[in-house]
Amino acid sequence: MADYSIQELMIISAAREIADGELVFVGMRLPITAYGVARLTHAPNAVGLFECGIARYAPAEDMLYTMGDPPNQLNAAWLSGLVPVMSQLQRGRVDAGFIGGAEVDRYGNINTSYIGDFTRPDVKLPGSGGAADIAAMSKRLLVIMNHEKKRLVEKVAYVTSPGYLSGGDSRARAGLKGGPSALITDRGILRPYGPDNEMHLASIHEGNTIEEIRENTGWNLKIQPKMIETPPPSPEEMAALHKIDKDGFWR
Amino acid sequence: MADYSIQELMIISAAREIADGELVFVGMRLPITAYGVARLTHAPNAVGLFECGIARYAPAEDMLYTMGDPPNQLNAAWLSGLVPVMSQLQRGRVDAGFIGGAEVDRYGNINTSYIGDFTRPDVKLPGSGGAADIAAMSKRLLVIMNHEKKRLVEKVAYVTSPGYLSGGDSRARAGLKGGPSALITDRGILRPYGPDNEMHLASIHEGNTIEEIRENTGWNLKIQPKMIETPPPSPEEMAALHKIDKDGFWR
Amino acid sequence: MLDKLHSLKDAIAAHVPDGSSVVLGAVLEPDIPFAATHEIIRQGIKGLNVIAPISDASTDMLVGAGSVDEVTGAWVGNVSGGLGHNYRRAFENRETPAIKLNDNSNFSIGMALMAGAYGMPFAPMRSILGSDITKSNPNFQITKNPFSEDEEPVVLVPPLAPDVAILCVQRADSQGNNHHWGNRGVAQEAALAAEKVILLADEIVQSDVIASDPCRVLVPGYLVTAVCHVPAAVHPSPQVGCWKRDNDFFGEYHSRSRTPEGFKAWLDEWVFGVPDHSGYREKLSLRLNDLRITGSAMAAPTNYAAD
Amino acid sequence: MLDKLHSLKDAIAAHVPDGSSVVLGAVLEPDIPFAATHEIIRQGIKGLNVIAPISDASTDMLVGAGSVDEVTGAWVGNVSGGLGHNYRRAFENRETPAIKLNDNSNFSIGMALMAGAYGMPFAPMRSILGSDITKSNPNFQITKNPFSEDEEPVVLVPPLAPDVAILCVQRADSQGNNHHWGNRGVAQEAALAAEKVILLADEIVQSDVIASDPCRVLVPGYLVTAVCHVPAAVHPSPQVGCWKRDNDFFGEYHSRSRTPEGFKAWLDEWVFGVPDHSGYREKLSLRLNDLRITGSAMAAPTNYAAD
Repeated sequence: MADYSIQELMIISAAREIADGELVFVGMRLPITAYGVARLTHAPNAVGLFECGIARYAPAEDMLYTMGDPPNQLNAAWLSGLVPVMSQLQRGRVDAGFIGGAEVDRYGNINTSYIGDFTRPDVKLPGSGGAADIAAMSKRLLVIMNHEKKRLVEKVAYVTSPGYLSGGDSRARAGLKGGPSALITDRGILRPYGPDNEMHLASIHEGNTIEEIRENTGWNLKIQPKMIETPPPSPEEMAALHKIDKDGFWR
Repeated sequence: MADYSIQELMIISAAREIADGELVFVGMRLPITAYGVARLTHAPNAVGLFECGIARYAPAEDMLYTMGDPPNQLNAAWLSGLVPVMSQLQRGRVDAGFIGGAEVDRYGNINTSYIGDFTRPDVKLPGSGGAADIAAMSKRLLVIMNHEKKRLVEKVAYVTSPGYLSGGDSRARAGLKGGPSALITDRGILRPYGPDNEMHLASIHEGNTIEEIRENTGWNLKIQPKMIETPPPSPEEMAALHKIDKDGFWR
Repeated sequence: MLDKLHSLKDAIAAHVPDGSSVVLGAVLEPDIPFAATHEIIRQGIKGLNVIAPISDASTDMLVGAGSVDEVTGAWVGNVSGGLGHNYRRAFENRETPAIKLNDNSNFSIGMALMAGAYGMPFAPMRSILGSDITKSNPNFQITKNPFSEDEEPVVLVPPLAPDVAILCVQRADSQGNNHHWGNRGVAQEAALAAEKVILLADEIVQSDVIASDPCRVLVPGYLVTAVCHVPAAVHPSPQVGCWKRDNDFFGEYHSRSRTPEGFKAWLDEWVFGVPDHSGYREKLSLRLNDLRITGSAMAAPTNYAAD
Repeated sequence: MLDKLHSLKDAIAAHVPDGSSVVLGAVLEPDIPFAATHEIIRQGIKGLNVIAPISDASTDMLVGAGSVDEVTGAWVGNVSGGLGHNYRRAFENRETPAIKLNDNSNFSIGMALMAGAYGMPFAPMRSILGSDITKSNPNFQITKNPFSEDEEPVVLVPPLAPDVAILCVQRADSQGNNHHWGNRGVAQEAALAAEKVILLADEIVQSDVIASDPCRVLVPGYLVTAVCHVPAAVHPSPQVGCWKRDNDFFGEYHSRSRTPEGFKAWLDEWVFGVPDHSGYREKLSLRLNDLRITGSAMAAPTNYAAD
C-alpha cells in the first residue's frame, strides 16, 4: 500500500490544478488544504478568494471550520463584502474555483439543491451558496466528490451549478464560458473530452481498476485515450501537506 | 437698512427650508452655511450628505473650499463611496438637496452644462456633477441663485437638472417624484404654484419691489396669492450664523 | 442626539411584527445575530420571510420553531454538520413544502440587496445563467443584453428591500453609530436596503470612539432604528476580535435537531429555558470564557488629522 | 512575492499608452493623482479618454496640454474658480468641439464603473431621468422597468472598464497592498473595473502594516499593476491625514490658464520646468511644509485577534 491516504492524493491532485499567480475560489476542507499545498509548492503567488468577502495570500495558520472563522480574517489580503469579492467571477478575473456536490452528471452538472421533483423533493439539500456562481463564471471549475454510483449520475435532477449542461455547445449557448476542468474523486480524475464535452476518465488513482470505476459510475463512463495513472505525491508535495495538516487529519 | 446682508438673509432663508431630522444633500458656500444654521437652531438632528461619499452630523469646524477637504472628513458620521451615499437619493431617503446653477427657467429646470446648442455651445459650463441626481431624486429641491434676467430665463437651452420640465405632470410622466420646492434668490423666494407647477414669487426680501423683481426675471413672473415679505433673521438665527461665519465672510 | 439604546426584547417586539421580511445573517458564517434569532422564537413571532445568503443554523432554528413562512436564501443548513434538519423536514415527505423557498445563489442575493440598497429598479447579472435556480425561483427574468450585438442572455434580479435588517457589530454608540471589522458579506447592502436596522453591539462606547474612524462605520447611525447592547450576540458564530466559533455547539445542535423531539428539547433548553440573552450567557458560563478572544492583533495606527 | 515598486515615470510609460482610457481623480475633490497628470503631460501621451466624476483642475490641464480625445465625466472645471478655461476653449467658438464629451452625472459615472467592477452587463438607474444628459450622451438607453406594472421609465448605463485606474493612497507595501482612508468616491469601483491599476503611495511601508488592517485596503495588491512612491502626489488637492488643500495654487492656476498663453507659461513652469515630481516638490519647497498635516487625530484601536 502506498504511504499516503486517498484523501491526501485527492488534495495533492487538486493542488496540481492550481497554477502560479492564479485567483482561486477556495472551499473548506479538501480545497483549502489543496490551496495551501499549491502555495507551498508550485504556486507561491496564487490568491485565495472566499465568498463571504475575503481574499488571502497565505492560508490561515489555524484550522478552519468555516470561511469566516477569525483565523481566516487575520492578516488577510482584503476583507470586504460578498459583492466586491464574488463579482471578480463575473468580471472574468477568476481562474479556478472548487466546489463539491451531492450529485454530478456526465456533463459535469452539479446538484446541491433537491433530490427528486423540486416542487416536492425527496431530499432537500442546502442549496447553491456560491457554487452556482463559481461554476458559471470561473475559467475552470474543479469538482471534488467521492466516487459513488448514486452520486455520479447520468443526469442530475436539478442543475444547481452548471457544467456543460446537455453537452456540446449548450453551455456556450446559455451565455457561459469556462466549464468543469476536472472532477477529482477518490478513485480517479474525470475531465471533459471531445466536442461533446462529456466527462471521461482521464486519470486513475493507484489501486483502482477501470472496471471498478465504471461499476461505481452512474453512466456509461468513457475513457480518455491518453488516460494516465495519477502520479503519486512527490516528497515535496507530501512535505507541504504535512506542514499544513499538522494533526494528520487527512492521513 | 437692515442689520444683515442679503447673503445672510439668503442663508437663513435656506436654513428654514431644512426640517429637523432630515437628510440633506449640502453643497458648498451658502448651502453648507445654511445647513449649519439649521443644525444650531431648529434642526439639531439634520444630517448632511456630500456627493464624494461623506455623511456628517455637525458641519466641519474649519472653512471648506471643497466637500472633500480634510476638515469635512474629520469626525464624519460616515466616510464611504459616492455610490453608497448618492444612492440614498435613488433609494428615496433624501428629504432635500441644494443646488445652484447658471440658468433656471419658469418650471425650475436648471442648466449647468451648455449655453447655446450643445453640439456647438457658445459657453461650456462644468456640467452636472451630482446636480442632476439631486434634482431628480430629492423629495424637495432647493435652488440658490442670484436674481438676474439672464439667469432666470423663460426656458433653459439644456436641462441638466430637471425641475418640472414643461410643467403640469410632465415631471411625473418622466418617472420622477419631488421637484423644486424653493428658488432662493437675492431678491426673493420663488415656489411652484398651481397645477402647472410654474415658479411663482412667494416671498419678497426687504427692500425689493414686485416690479423690480419682475424686471429682473426672464419670464412673465406671476405672484403667489399668499406672497409674503421674507421674515427678517431672528436674533437666534443671526447668532447661529455668526457662530459659524466667524470671519464675517457673508456679512 | 436621539438615544436609540433599547433592550433586545423591546427592539424585537417593536420592530419585528409577524409577517416581516428580516435579514438575519448577512455576514455569512460570522456575526450571525443568534441572540435575535432566539428572541424572535421566544416572542412567538410568525410568518417571517428570512433573508440571508448563508445563515448557518439560524434559519434552521427559526424554521423549526415555526416562525418562518418564506426563506430567501442561497444555502440553508449547518455549516459544521451539513444539512439543516428542520429545514429538510419542511420540504421532505409532504404534499407541499411547509415553507416557500425563494431560491438564490450567494451572488444573486448580493445583487438583489445591492439593488435594494441603491434604489435600482433591478440588477442585471450573469452568474446564475445555466442554473435551474432561475426555474425554481420565478422571480428572475431572463432577457438579452441590449448593449450587445450578440444574443447575449442576462438575468434580471428584482431588488430586495427588507422590512428589517438585524446586524451584529463589535461596537456602537447609543445613537447607533458603529464600527464593524472583518468580512462584511452583504451586511452593508442589507442595512442600506432595509426600512429599519436593528444593531446588536458587543460593546457600547462613547460617540467619539466611533467618530474617530468614520471609514469603519458599517451603516451610519441615522439609518439605525435601534441599538441593543448584547455581548456574545453572535454565539455560537464567531466575531473577529471578540469571539471564537463554538464548533461543539453547532455539532450538538446538529445531533439534537435530527428529530423533531430532539429539536424541541434543544429549544426548551437553550431558548425557552432562559429569560433572555443574559440568561443564555449565564447558562454558557465558563464555555463563554473559553470562546472569548483575548489575544491582541492591533490594526496599524491611522491618522485622520485635518491640519 | 512580486515586487511592483516602480518609478512614476516608468509606470506611466509602461502602462499608459496613447489612446488609453484612464481614471484620474476617482475620489472627487481629494486624492487626485496630479503627479500622474503632470507625468502624462511630460511624456506627451495623446488620445486619452479621461474618466472621472469630478477631477478638479486635472482634466483641464490634460485637455490644455493636448493629451485628451475624450472626457467621460460629470463635471470639469476648477472647484475653487468655477470654470475650467482649457476645457471651455475645447468647446467654444469652434466648428466642432476639440474633444468628445461623454456627458454623465456623478451617479451615472458611479453606476457605470460599478457595472464594470462587478462584471454587470449594464446598470439600471433612475436619477438622470428628465435630464438632457441622456440626449447629449447617446450611450444611455431608456427603457421600461420589466418588474413594474406601470410604464416606469429606467435608464440603462453601459459598463465602464477603463484601461488604467490611477489612484492615490496614504500607504502601500511594495506588492501594491495598500490602505486608504477618507471618502472613497468611486475609487474602489474604478480599481475593480480597470484592466490595470497604478497606485501612487504617499508612504511605502512593510507588508505587515497593511496586513494588520485588511478592512482598510482599497484594492488588494494582486489587482495592482504598479505602485509608485510619490509623496504629495495629490498636490494641490488634499489627502486626509497627509496634506491640506493648496487653495492658492488652484487660484493661481485658474488665473494663469485664462489665456492659452498663460496656460502654456504655467505648464512650462510647473510641468515641463521640472524633471519629475521630486523636482516639483523641490520647487514647492516651503509651501509644501505649510501644507503638510502635522496634527494627530488617531482612529480608535481595533483588534483583529483570532484567539
